[in-house]
Amino acid sequence: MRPWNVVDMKKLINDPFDFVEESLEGFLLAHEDLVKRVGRRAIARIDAPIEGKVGVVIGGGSGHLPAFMGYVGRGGAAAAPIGNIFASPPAKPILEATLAANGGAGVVYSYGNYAGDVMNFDRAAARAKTEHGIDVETVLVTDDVASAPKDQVDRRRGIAGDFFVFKVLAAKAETMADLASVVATTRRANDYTRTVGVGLSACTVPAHGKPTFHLADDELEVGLGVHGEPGIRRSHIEPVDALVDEILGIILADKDYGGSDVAVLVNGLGATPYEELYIMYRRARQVLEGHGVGIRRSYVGEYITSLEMAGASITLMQLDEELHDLLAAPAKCPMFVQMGAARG
Amino acid sequence: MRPWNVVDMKKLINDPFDFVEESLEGFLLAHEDLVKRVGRRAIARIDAPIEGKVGVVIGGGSGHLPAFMGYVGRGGAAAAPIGNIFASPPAKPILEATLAANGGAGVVYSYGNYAGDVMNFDRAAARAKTEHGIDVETVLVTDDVASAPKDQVDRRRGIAGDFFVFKVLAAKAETMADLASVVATTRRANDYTRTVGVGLSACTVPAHGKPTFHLADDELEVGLGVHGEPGIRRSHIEPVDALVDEILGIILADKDYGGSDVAVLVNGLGATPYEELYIMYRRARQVLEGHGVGIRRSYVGEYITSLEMAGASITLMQLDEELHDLLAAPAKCPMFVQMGAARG
Amino acid sequence: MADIDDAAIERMLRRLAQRIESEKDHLCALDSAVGDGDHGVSMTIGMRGLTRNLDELDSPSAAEAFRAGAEAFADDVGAAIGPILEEVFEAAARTLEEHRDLASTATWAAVFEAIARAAQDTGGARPGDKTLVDAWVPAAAAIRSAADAGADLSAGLAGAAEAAWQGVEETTDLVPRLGRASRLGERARGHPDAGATSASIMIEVMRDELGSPGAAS
Amino acid sequence: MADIDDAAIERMLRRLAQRIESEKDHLCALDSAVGDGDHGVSMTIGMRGLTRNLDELDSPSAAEAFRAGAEAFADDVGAAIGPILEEVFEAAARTLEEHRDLASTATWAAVFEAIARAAQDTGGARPGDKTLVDAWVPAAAAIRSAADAGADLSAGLAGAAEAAWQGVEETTDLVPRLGRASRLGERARGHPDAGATSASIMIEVMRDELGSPGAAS
Ligand SMILES: Nc1ncnc2c1ncn2[C@@H]1O[C@H](COP(=O)(O)OP(=O)(O)O)[C@@H](O)[C@H]1O
Ligand SMILES: Nc1ncnc2c1ncn2[C@@H]1O[C@H](COP(=O)(O)OP(=O)(O)O)[C@@H](O)[C@H]1O
Ligand SMILES: [Mg+2]
Ligand SMILES: [Mg+2]
Ligand SMILES: [Mg+2]
Ligand SMILES: [Mg+2]
Repeated sequence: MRPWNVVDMKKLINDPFDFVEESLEGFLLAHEDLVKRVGRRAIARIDAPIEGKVGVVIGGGSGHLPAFMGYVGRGGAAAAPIGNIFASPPAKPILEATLAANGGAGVVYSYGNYAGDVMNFDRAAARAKTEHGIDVETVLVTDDVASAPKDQVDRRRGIAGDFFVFKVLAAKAETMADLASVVATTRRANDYTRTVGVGLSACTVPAHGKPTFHLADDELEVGLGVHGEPGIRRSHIEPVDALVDEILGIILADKDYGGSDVAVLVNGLGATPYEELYIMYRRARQVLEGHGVGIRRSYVGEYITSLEMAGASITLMQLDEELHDLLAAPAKCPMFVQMGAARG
Repeated sequence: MRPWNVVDMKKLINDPFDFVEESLEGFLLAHEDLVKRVGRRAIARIDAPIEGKVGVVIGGGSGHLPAFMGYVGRGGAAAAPIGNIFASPPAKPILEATLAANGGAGVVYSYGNYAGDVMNFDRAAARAKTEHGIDVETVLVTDDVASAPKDQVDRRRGIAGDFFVFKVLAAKAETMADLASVVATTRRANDYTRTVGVGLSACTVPAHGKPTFHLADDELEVGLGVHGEPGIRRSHIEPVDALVDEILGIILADKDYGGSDVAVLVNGLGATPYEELYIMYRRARQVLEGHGVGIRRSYVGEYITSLEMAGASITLMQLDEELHDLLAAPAKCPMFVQMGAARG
Repeated sequence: MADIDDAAIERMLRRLAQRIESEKDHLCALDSAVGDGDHGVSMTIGMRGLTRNLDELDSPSAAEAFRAGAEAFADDVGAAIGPILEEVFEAAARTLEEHRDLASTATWAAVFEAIARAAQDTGGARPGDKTLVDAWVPAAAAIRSAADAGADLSAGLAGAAEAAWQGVEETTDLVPRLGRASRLGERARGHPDAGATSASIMIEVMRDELGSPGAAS
Repeated sequence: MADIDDAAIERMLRRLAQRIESEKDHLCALDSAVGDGDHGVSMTIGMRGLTRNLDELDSPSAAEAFRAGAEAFADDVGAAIGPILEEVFEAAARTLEEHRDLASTATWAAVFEAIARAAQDTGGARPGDKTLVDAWVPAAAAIRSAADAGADLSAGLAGAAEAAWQGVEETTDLVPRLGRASRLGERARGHPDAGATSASIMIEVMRDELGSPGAAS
């Protein structure tokens, strides 16, 4: 007998309850030059902690690679705790990551403002302070416009905007700035960032074995969350240009980027081909240029996924000179490599 | 009325017949610092042609991003023609790519040995010679062990091994080596490379609107080709460790890598989560180490996809010092960035 | 009244772990309707950790056995349910360090009250927010009344289980106010809460295993 | 015998483009059973290009009209079918540059023979390899016999179409030897060839539009 439920599961896995451990082991083996294990469910960059440097800890549930552990490394985060699939890590690995990241200049947590994450990261922060005397500051990512109305921005969750906020945060820490400046810049990055996504199909958490929600064969949902949280509108499949227009309409109504410089991210959720992401980018570029938005940096690809969900999102981050340079700074992480502008 | 057939299509597209053109436009806009258009369906790196340098042209059908156009750039190919989905490009864009790549030192074509590709690239090569006096050499990639028996290696098709062969080819050309040496080294790279894949689900060519083949909900196919070409064995879904053992068994029976240094590539076909690719890598590492194979470089991710197919493959390339250094050489392409060992 | 020793507590917790795992898919289905569909998975991970931790202990006391659950949920689970169940188990463990008479209804009334308080303190939920608090609060009230009325443990746990299931039923008409589920708003009405359901299963197992301990072994 | 002018050829080719597009899904389904399922798409792309190229020409000659097809398949299609159909259309164009009597059965016998030769030369297929050659070769033989026997174009094209469809039917039992389909080996037996089918559709449209040209306009 097979030890696992195969129904509805087109997966390359062993026992579903070993999914997180086995993928973590493979990840560590593949990237042993860049990262190391610092707890049962925590990793850090190979040279962490760095004395005098603000420690950057990012994290969240598994199932979102490259987020979160793919962004630990040079120019990336110092450490990341690893949760079960779509579930916040417990306080223990967060604390282990914190200790690994701590270079004596304080630690910044950044993650996507989900209830479970807030609970566990806050518990870890309290223990870091009381048990180890480490100052921890938290910057919640709240880019998902569809997740709460404008007057409740602090209830919004973080989705693909994580990538921009984390990148700015990590690059700022690399400058050896102090805790307060790192936090201030990162908060500004988050304030400047908005995302709206569209979901086309569900995904299956292996240990559960059934899709987490249902979308009919000809349905899509605008604003769908990365774990299937309900969005703004369900409808029949539509031409993607119309969807991009709608997505950008929602974003620009929430924050008018007209006249600003921005970075754009078209992020695929896992099963959507890169070709389709470029089709979206093409339309986004047309719309944004028509709206007087200046596109200074563009990212198109899979930056934060949801297992094998089909769908994509568009993220804008307003850029000032500092944010531009931090975003453009080099990085060498297991799943994100960027050469600096000097080599650009 | 919608201008397109939505049944069975969970896609972020407009008119399916505009798919290739629109994704190409988006790609060029997103990467205008790295690549330029040199024909209706051909692109080249921004600084091509480079005087005195062997011109590298890679290509094939669309639907495989990052292959092929994602690998044009510094340390990558000089130019790429772009075909319709899963269809060889016509001779015309191949010729346009050839002219853009030609720095007077000859041009190398490399692609995956599909009948249509061979026909069109050969026609272009003939025209390049007779109309423009350009010497063209061709290195076919033939890494797919499942596609023909050992005594018919030249009938084998190229799949994920494309990535290794292209990378070596491009890096060798960067050294300003002459045509004969570039060809010799690239042929050795191909001779040293073997891949076996496993498919879990089909994909849908947009203009067709229906999956190209059928696999039942609990079925997989070992050796399935990237366009759905039949493989070696169909069965129920199995634990992935058993599949990795089988895949490596097939590869090692075809070429015994025991005692050799190798590069490993675990490639996802599109819909398979990165976590699962790392689970496969973990097992591959165990098996290869048990077999006395020395793993010097590892790549885990989506390098050559098939739209939204679920599945993955494992590729091994034997490494000598030259191949190692060429594979490790830096690259800055739209969809592949690698820092050199010096910065490593 | 039958005797309840530390071994009976360990047995009860092992039985609970089996029962939760057998309800995995059901709990996921309940969470799918209201939340993100993973409650059965998270509970199973925690309960497997509990069993593993118990395996490593030699004749644990009742408090140690419950603490094995606290540690499992603390280390292995995460999500919202991890810290909440950590504190639920920890509250039981702490209470059983003070109250050593395992056959006394008052002991378990104190345990249930501590759990109900811990559940509220950890996640900030109040009765009516459509959470496991809606199972533990009425269950604690029921067993406290039974203890005050001098009822035996069997009757006390039976009343608690009944009150818990009643509480689950009442969550059906509620709209969640906290956590992931709150995003669903009105769409969540009409489905019982997953966490309240697993809490009631836990209380039911206590009733079956401790209320008539002879039957269990 | 009705008169066939250059305009009739253009009309026939435009009609062919419509007909192929309306058969897109059917041709894909045939190719799915044997090859990679894209034949209807590739043919539609080429035929759209043909129509676009015709739109840009002012009263093209018969040869120019066929050459518009050659250019469309050369520029837009790729795959194996692109160069093969490029040469098929080019063979027709070249033949019609020499044979100007568009109502003569002998003209079209020469066209068909040139096509059958070009199809074989370009892709290397021989009769029996389960390709479009298995439609063109018998069709060419049929219209040549008709021409030799002095039959009119209507009868000649009818015979060609019948022979082509007969050829398609015979591909059903064949195993492909070339191209992607050859990978399937025995699994491909039992399905007619997609390229032979689209070739027969082409011949059928010629029969309907040129064999009784009055009926078409
Ligand atoms: N803040 C909270 N306070 C108390 N209970 C909560 C809270 N948030 C969630 N719960 C309980 O947890 C259950 C969901 O648990 P689970 O699905 O395992 O975690 P998650 O909500 O992180 O996916 C809910 O049904 C509810 O009973
Ligand atoms: N080498 C060849 N010679 C002649 N005809 C061929 C050859 N290869 C393929 N064909 C024809 O092309 C058809 C398939 O065309 P299509 O699906 O459009 O191209 P591809 O084979 O590249 O997917 C086959 O059914 C066959 O009739
Ligand atoms: Mg094809
Ligand atoms: Mg993908
Ligand atoms: Mg849940
Ligand atoms: Mg085909």
